[in-house]
Amino acid sequence: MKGIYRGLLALLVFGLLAACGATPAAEEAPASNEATGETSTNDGVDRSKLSKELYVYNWTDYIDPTILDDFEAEYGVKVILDNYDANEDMIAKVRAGGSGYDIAAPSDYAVETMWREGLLQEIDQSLLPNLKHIEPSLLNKYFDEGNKYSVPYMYGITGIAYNKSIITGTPDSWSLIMDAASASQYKGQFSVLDDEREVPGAALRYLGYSLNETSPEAMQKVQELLIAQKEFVAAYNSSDVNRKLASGEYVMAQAWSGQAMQARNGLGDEFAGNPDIAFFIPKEGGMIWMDNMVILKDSPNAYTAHVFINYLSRPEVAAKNTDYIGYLTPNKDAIELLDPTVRALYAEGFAPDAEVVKRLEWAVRNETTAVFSDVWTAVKGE
Amino acid sequence: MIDFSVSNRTVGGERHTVGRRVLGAHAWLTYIFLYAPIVVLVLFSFTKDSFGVRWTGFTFDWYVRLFNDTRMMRAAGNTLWVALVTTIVATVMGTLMAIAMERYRFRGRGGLDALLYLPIVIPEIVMALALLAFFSFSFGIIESITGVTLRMNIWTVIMSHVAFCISFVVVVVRASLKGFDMRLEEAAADLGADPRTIFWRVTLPLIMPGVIGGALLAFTLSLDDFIISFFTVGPGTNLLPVEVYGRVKRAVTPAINAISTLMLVLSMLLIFLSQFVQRRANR
Amino acid sequence: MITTSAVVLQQVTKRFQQVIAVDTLDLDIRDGEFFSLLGPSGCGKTTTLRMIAGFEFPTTGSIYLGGEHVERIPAHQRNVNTVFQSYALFPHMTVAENVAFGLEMKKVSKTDIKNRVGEALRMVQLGDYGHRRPKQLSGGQQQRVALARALVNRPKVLLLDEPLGALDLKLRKEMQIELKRLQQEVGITFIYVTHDQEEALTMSDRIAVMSSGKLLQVGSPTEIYERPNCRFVADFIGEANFVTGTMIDGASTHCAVDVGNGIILKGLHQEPIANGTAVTIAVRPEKLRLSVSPPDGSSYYPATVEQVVYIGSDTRLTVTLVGGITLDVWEQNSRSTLDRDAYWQRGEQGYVSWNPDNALVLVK
Amino acid sequence: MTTLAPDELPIAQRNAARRRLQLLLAPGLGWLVVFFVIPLIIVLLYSFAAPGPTGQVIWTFSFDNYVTLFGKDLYFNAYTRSLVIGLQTTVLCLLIGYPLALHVVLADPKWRTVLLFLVLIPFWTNFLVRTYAWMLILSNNGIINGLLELLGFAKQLLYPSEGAVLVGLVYGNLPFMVLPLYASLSRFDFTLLEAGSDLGGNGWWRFWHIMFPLTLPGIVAGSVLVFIPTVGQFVVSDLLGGAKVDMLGNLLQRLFTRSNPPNWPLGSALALVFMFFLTFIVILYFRNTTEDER
Repeated sequence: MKGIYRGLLALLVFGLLAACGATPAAEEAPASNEATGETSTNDGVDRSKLSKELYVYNWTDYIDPTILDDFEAEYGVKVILDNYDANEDMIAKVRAGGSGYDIAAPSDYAVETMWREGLLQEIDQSLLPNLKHIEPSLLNKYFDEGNKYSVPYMYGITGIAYNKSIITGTPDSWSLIMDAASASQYKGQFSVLDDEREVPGAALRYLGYSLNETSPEAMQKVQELLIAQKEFVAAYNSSDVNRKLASGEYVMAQAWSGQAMQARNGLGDEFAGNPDIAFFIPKEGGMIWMDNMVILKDSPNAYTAHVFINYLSRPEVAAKNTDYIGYLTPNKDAIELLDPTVRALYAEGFAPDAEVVKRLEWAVRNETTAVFSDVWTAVKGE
Repeated sequence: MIDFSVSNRTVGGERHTVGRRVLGAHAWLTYIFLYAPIVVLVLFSFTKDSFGVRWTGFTFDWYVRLFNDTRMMRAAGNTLWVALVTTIVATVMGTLMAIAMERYRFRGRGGLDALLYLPIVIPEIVMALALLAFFSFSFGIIESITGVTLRMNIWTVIMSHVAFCISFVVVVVRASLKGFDMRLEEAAADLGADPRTIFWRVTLPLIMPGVIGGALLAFTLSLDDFIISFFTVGPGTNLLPVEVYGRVKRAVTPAINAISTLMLVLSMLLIFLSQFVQRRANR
Repeated sequence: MITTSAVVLQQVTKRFQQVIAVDTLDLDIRDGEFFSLLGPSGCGKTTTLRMIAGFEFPTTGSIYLGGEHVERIPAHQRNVNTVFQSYALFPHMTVAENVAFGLEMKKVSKTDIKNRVGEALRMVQLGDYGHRRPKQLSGGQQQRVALARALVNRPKVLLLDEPLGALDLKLRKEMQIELKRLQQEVGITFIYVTHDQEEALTMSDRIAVMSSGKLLQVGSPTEIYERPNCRFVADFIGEANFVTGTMIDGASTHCAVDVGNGIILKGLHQEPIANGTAVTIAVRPEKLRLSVSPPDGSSYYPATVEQVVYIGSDTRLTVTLVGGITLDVWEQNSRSTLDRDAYWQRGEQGYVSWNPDNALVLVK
Repeated sequence: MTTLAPDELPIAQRNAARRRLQLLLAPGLGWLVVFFVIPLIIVLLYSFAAPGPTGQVIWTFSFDNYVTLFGKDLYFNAYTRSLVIGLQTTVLCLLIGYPLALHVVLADPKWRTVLLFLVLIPFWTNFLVRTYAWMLILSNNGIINGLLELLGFAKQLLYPSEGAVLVGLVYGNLPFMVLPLYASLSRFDFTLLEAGSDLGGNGWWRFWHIMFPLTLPGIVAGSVLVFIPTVGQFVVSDLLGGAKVDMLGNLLQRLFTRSNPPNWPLGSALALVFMFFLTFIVILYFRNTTEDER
């Protein structure tokens, strides 16, 4: 009787799995690409050197899925995509070794961490002709001078998104969320990022320091400021700020430019945008950051990875991707191909102009900035 | 912990008192509390509103979309598979261990007792990163010895899930062994049953409620585990909690409600069937 | 009469850590007899039974079942069956499944099982209860199921561990008769563990009295009652008057004991006892007589009536001899109501007497 | 039948028992040693190591992490705060779960299993999604506020708040309380209550002096099972508390994977102190109850 019981249970589950159309193990290999007779075409890609699969480790919802289909259609390489939500999660897995991924998308400082730890392969720029489309001012940054390891993928800036129908006038300062008088007025209706580097960073700029200031006096002031602010904040939120701004739950928020863009424009067919959402970089200054494509050291498919990165850097592909994601493309030739509404928003402050660029700062994250952890823990523990 | 076979009982004089009514009302309120979010979740898997926060009309769209979402469906399939294998392996091992712990006195039993509680008290993130370090470490050793390169995959997740589920099974099965009348086993031996027959015909049927309880707990824990799954899964194997976690970060759409509703229905079917079959087998 | 032995225990000792539960026990239980192990709780009788069943193995010594060495054979390979005190019926099986269990283990064919289970249930008068669960039966019915479950296997020996302990008095009496009837009907050796001396006396062919792990006496109920070999047995079974004293004439079987205050009591003993040995005289209260005038022929002692309890069939008197020796005297109310001896009042004087053959002189 | 020489037998017997014990223990124990003990030893080693400049682990041996842990108010605050929230959750679960378990135990046996499953079923859905459903219920434009408006009351700010966190935690842990309580109550002999009323005790007295002490093992088991995951979780406080309520789980998550750079050694030390503390309590409790039962 035991046997019948077990058998039936197993049968049911297998039935369910079959009904879901799922296979228990990882996906099967895609159709072979051996059929492609020509070994090379005029795009300079040697198709015989391509692998059948490419494992990409990217931020959640950080690529237009149709691009992967297009890439497979063009090169016969199936892209298998997994997602992470923090650089540190990704680095932990990569650092452990044998992660199995070919490509990852670390942020600026994380690129430096990774190459210094020997987790990355040097990039062969000869395989990346589309590098010429990248905005020169976004190359050769502190974390990877000469772009030996990384290719800019998307970048963003951190400022304040707000609802014009409620906050009138033209706010231009962090005081909107940092000053007690202003914050108390919108008590429970605004959020700041849940990020131990972004929030103290904004506070530092508001207090007139550099984002990367770590002196005890500055930290003390930041801590006091943020603890005072805490009672007015609805939430520390880095995730669905876009939706909550769009739905009106928040009237303002410290936000990444892409989140603000999504709040304004909507996100695919998942939610509609709110035309009252505006975004600005406060006059005291804000943060700029960039996510980059890198090839992992133990990637067996480095050639295919180069082809994929080069593909993403095609202006038309970058433009399509940017329209989908809502962050800023470092691909200067893609900008004119963007959706006109997006371009209009760029002009409205969702992208930095020459003036704004001057007050943007890259955030260093290394052992000297470990003090931010303590500040944040103190604020959270209050 | 779960003892489904309780004998009938009447409480003299307590049957229809005010106390019983208060208890009944309390139970109703608690069940409402338990089901309010579930009702909301199921209801909003049929709403036309794409924010998934308002009722703007009935639609099956999200389910259609879900069935076309191969990524999500595959994640659901993988998750069920992991939960099922984990449940079976952890329940078998946990039950055996529970019997050993309850029936034998041996050196190191106290230490083992403590060890068995550790997976229950360990914060998930710590266990996840410990396992990540362990796999990376042991794969390194295996590679240096045999030259075979191993990678994390769906089986590393299952191994990890089993490791934290065993303890829960042991705790539950031990509870059911505590009330066990040892004379019943002696009676079976007396009637000519060898130790193996005693186990299958007497001991196991009698502790079955505990074993099923442990299995249900293991199934629930595995199905819902996110952190350990994230760090121990290999490339290309998607798991539902990981996928859902990523997606809700951006937006909770009715499609997420829809997959949750489906998983709920599937799990209930599974439980219903197992109960049905068990009752059949008991008859 | 020549009989074969069903169970033999030779020098069996069982030690649990520091505690000796059974101490160098020798027993020879004959085929077909109803044998009781009697003793207070903790005397080792249940441990002895469990060793015969195979649940415990002796620390030293041998056990033979039907002539074969079995002390290291586990329970499931022995052809004995047990009826447990708590019945130990399988709650997840029906009555019929419970009874069929042993036969299934022996791989008896399905039809045979069916027939034999039906027969066994009829024998214990539960023919219609096969489909029920044990929990749906009364205590007495559960007891019968346990019996049927054991008997259906036709064991060489049936072991019963205080099987009637959980039943109320009336049911107990009924079941005692029932058990005896069954035993005679099936002719199987019964080894019956009990702490109830009356139960043992009623049912047994022979009784073994145990105390603190040791065997004190084995014999028929009459032997045990009439000729206890030590003070413990005399005291545990039935009631007795005990008078301690010193042997003064121990050479013959009818001897004399000085119990102090110049009183010499006559008693019986089997073997010579050296003079000066401290001994106890045991006399059952029903063997004593109290009369108004000194009786003829036997020795008698003047006594004062201290207490009179009339209980219908008997009158139970407590009397004191000169020097403070107190004795219980049970007078059967069988005499004419006109007999003066039948009506005693507190404080009256009389004469106690007994047949010296009924006064046992015990050394232990 | 085979017989062996008596003097050989105790050893053979002991060996058979030992073999059976090994057979029972080996698979589970082996699994736990490989997939739990060894990883745990790695964590232990981490706790004596030092954090690298980019979040690696630098192998040294020092007690620095433990000194930091006990030396800074910072971590102590986080500790006590999450202990307080954990206790609040546990007490609330007990207050809600005990009467519910009692109701299930006293119910018609036909319905008992169904009633128990009704407690479990909500947990077959994704925890995160369930928590999101609470956000829908509690949010400004949510169901409760909708009802309040409909009835003519003012909207209340229900979420994010500490109250919402408590609701979510109680919700998420209630079955862990109800199941052991149910097991305990189903073994409780209710005739004892009648005996209690014979002795003249009123309802409360009978509960407090008879039922409560006899179901204490269930109460403690449930409390441990609720308390541990409550203190260790981070999702509920992030979602329903607006990430403003820092639980031990949040702190660990930050130390391990959100800080720049992460500090695995300190996180390991924090986790181990926590585990040591809890295991100590759990063992103490379970040892006492097992002794009582024997």
